[in-house]
Amino acid sequence: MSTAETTYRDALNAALHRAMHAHPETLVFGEDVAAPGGVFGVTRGLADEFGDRVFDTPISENAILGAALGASLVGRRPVVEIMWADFLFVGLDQLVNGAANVRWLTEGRMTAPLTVRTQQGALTSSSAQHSRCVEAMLCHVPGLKVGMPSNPADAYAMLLAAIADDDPAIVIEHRAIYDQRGEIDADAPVEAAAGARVVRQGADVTVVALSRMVGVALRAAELLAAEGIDAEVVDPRWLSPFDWATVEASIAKTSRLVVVHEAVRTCGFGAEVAALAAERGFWHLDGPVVRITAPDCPKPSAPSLEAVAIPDAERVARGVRRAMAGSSDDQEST
Amino acid sequence: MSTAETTYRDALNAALHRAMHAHPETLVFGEDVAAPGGVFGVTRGLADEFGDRVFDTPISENAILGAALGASLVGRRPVVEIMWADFLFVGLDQLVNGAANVRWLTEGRMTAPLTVRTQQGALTSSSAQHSRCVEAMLCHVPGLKVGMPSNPADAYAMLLAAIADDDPAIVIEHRAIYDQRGEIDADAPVEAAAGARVVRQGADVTVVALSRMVGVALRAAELLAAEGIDAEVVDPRWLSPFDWATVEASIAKTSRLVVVHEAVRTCGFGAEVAALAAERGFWHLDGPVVRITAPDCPKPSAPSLEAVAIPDAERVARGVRRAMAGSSDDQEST
Amino acid sequence: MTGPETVAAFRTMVTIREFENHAAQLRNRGVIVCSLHLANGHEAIAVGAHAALGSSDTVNATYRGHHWAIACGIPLGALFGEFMGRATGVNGGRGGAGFFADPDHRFLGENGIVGAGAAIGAGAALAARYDGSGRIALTAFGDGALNQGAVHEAMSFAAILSLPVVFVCENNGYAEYTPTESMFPPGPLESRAAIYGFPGVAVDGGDLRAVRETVSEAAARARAGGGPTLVVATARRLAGHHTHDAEQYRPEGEKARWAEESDPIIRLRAAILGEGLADEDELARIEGDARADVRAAADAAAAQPASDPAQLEQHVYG
Amino acid sequence: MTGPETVAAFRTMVTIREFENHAAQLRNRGVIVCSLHLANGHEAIAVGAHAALGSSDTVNATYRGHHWAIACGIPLGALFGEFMGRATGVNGGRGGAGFFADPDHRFLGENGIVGAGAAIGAGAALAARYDGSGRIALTAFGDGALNQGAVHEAMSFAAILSLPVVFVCENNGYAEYTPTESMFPPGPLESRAAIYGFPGVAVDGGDLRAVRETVSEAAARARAGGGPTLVVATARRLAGHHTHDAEQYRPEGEKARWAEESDPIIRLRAAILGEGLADEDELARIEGDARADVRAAADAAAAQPASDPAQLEQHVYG
Ligand SMILES: Cc1ncc(C[n+]2csc(CCOP(=O)(O)OP(=O)(O)O)c2C)c(N)n1
Ligand SMILES: Cc1ncc(C[n+]2csc(CCOP(=O)(O)OP(=O)(O)O)c2C)c(N)n1
Ligand SMILES: [Mg+2]
Ligand SMILES: [Mg+2]
Repeated sequence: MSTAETTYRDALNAALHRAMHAHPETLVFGEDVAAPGGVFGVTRGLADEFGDRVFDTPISENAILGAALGASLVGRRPVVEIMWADFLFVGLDQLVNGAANVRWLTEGRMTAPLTVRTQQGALTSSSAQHSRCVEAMLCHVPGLKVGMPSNPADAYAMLLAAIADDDPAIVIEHRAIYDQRGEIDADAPVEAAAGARVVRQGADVTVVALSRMVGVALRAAELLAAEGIDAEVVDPRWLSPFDWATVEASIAKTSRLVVVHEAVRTCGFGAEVAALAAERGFWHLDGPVVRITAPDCPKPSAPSLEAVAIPDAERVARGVRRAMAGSSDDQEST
Repeated sequence: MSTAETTYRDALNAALHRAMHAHPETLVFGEDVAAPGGVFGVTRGLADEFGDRVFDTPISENAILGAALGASLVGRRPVVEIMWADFLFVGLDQLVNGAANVRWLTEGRMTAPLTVRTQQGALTSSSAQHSRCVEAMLCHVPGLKVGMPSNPADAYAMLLAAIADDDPAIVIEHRAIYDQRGEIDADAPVEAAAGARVVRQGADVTVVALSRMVGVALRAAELLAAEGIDAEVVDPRWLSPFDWATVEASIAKTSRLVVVHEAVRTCGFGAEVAALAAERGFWHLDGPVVRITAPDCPKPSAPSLEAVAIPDAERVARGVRRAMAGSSDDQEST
Repeated sequence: MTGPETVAAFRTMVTIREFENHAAQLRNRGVIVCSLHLANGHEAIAVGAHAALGSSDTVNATYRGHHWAIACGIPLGALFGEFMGRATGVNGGRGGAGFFADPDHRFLGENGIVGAGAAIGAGAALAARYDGSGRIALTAFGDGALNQGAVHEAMSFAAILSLPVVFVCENNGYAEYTPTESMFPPGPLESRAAIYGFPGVAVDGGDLRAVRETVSEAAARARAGGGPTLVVATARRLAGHHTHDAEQYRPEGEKARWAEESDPIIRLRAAILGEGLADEDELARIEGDARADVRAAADAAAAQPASDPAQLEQHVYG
Repeated sequence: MTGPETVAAFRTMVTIREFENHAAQLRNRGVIVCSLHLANGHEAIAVGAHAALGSSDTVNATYRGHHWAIACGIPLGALFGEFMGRATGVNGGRGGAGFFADPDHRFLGENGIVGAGAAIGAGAALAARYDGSGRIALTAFGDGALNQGAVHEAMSFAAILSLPVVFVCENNGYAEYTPTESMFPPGPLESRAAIYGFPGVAVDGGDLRAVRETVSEAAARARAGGGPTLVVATARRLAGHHTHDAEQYRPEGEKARWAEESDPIIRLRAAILGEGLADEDELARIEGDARADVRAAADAAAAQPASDPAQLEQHVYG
């Protein structure tokens, strides 16, 4: 096992390098991904190493996604970058009405082994058109796989898994953690594109947190530990398909559930987790589920607004306390 | 009060006529809406009566939505048709990144009083690219209002409300009930674009059903009545903003909740209803929430497949029985 | 095209026409439930273009795609089965008449979203650059699709990357109920190719051999690294937009006049006889055979089991 | 343009430059946090175009839109406040530098989605057809946006409806880190207008009066019912794509050379002096005043209260 400390950004880059070597059919394209190496530097060095398998495209997201789909149908394994998740909305058709249907439509005779890399979330005043969290919308499209790595090791392992997977997969990176450091295992076998992870064991309450919120939840867990509340933190990693079994096992133990995400509340992925709890987990629960999310409004630019829009450890801790108290009052939950 | 019996289609048409008269700033445009009167006949007669306020456009959904947005910013009240909800995905950007933000961004100094009419749902083998139910995705976008009329009276009242409303609103019609007949009140004052309705009183279980599923739920309630189960059926009508208070009042009475929709299960609007129940309604509930939905796969063409993909009264009734039994086993819930 | 090739193409065109007409009848009788977008009047485009392709080239098309599917060689029974919702349909009845694909015949699929297929075709062409196959991709769409942003993006993308793709625009004079000329400025549609920097050519889509010729040139250019071509093939839509179109928007008598003036099958028939490539008896036999094949395929498909509901949720993920 | 008008325009251009440079400094110092897409080198386009508009015409632009905002008359303090996240920002700090709107100055908004504004501008023009205002709409976007399907659709839509809109493409040689010429076939961008059937004209976007002239013609055509025009205004991007762009992709010395050769402010300054429209003293005073105004506006904005978090969820719905 060859582990190395690296950043989330470089972990993604290492995964791309490894995939390009492992699968000669892998292509990487998108806006500014070749010579510039991506506006966030994730694709650096690929063009030098892999030549015309890496190229820049016009500003044409529909064509990028559609061409990825077409190429994937005849033997390529495209990995395309949609620079910001917000820009998916000009080309989403190719994923929703196109890629997601291929395997099902053809009863498995065709597949669309493409990967979309994108990034989302709020960071330094990125504002309404550059920080939307789109995972729930994508999870409502059967046929797409959706992953959200929360740390360098997962960034590496999940991107590799997505590329190796024969279904269309979207890996949603978080811009605010590109510089986060951690160990990656560069020689580990490629994982399946599925599976949650319990990132902190705890007895009292289950906190399911997505993407950057995993770190926030872990900090909240520290605050709560000081008060004698022992939180278990679950990182779903893959939202679609979703590893409910791991969450259920956790709430079977803790009887309390808090879900944390940066997306707005209504119809966010937290709704699905809460719904599964209300259906399949109901008899485990000793009190209301609590959702800690961005409020139901666009993401703001002003730092004073952004600070309250994005859940932080204090807010998560308050939510957990509410869950422990069995309070149905969610006035403060966003 | 001047009531008249009419079809869902003609109720929509009557609402458009009334709105065009009431608001001279109303425009109607889209593909084949003028001379042909819409491919489903909803806009018939408008072009004759209102001349150049009704016109056909190129097959350009992004431009249709973007132009509606632009026109709405400077005094017009556009009502545009997106022929099938599936086609939103080529132009969704103008709603998500555009219209939804206007009022919030400008602190209410600007508004985008546009209405999008579209239709969705499965009917006679319409297949994967012509029957997707998109409401949950739209409800994840704060700033958009989303309504789903389930009968002619609501088709009339809700479309009028949407047009009169100064926020961008999407009225999602259901293609399978265009010919359904019912009374409309042609002179009633224009309602607010909000508010659920209890369409059947019942004591034992609350069934929240969307759009065409309201009729299905009512038929299920008849089946269940014969067994002594008294179901209350709630039609949310508007999903965004959502009238949780009406649902909560119902489950406070019944202690059981079933949600029914034609959209696929994962991250559907049923998840939001179930999540609200798990949060704010938890202490009312005596057993697991049950979701009855389309399965998590694309919509099929074959009649034999379509028949099982779309919930029917039997399936809803089974779901209600499961809810009454307090069963967490949802193997059959889709 | 040799004489035998021409006669074979005639047979395929007749088969397409018989197939479409029979499918429409079956829909009237309720044997087919899904909506049908018939290709009547478009036959020479698919058959002529396909004759210009090599055996590894790919095709993708729109919901109005049965002519392409048949030209690609998808068995009639698999198509009827698909339309009828049979387990033996080309996609097991999952997609229906407006959305199916068949990798065994290099048919990457119909697409029910106007304009979406163009980028998919460009992507197939992109793939060809890396596999040494010398393959090209042909992607077909309608006139109305030229106003869809996706088609613009696909053409621009293909141009910048000089992809081996042939864009075939089937200009049939209408987009649903809207006449083409009302949604485009005056002037030939193929001139749009200029802004992408690749050739745009017009062809009479009712003339089988002209289509084959034009697409051959475009395919040869693509294969030689010369990049995309836009071929605008004029067709006369000899049917409604779909099988439940009342066609009230059509000028009185237009369809009958078009059928008389420019039915591509009648034109090819006359040419074959005129050039002595086959005689009346042979053509009549071909027509009879084609009709019989179509009926036999439909009858056989109808006898197959319906798609199995127990399988509905299979194959969403691998 | 009269002499005084030209000098006034010079003042606006200098104000824009001072504004952008000062904003960049404030971002370096952390007073502004959001990302900034500076319009350095684009000043003559917005100022010249705006001078051609009437008082009820609307403008909308992209994230690179501060020059348009200032040309439209949005107060500098409201802009600085927006960038700094102040309650007194033009949108209360909600949108930041890349996404704000101001109905009081008929500025329908920046837009952070490449190409999305074109249809919005077309929509504003559509509205004008019904209100008897004689109003037109101007919508600005970059060169790279021409590859976005949305822009194609918007132009096609505007053409078919003959809408009173002027499409201004600010061709600054780059789309982010990608040179324009690598993403378009050879040939002038304005020739693309031909496929929509409306005029496409090129103008030196560094020449204030040429821009005004060209946009005046386009605006007059629009107002007279002649429909849209595509104006491609060449600019030199004298800054990075945004304020955190290392510009490694730029040829060595290009920016310095461009600044020397074709800074629109230097060019206008020289012309004003050469034509005797103002003297050196007057221009120096204008420059000093503009700088002082910018600083005063920034300082005043910085002293305002931050956007109130308690208000965050207000105004989502009416
Ligand atoms: C994105 C999208 N918008 C609208 C439609 C509805 N629609 C289906 S076919 C059609 C007309 C297409 O016309 P054209 O491209 O000329 O093809 P034709 O049907 O004539 O072959 C329209 C508008 C659609 N399927 N997809
Ligand atoms: C739909 C979309 N795709 C990509 C981006 C990312 N992006 C922001 S600016 C830009 C370059 C745009 O270039 P151009 O249109 O020439 O305008 P300029 O920045 O040069 O003024 C890109 C690709 C975006 N904002 N929106
Ligand atoms: Mg057509
Ligand atoms: Mg540019």
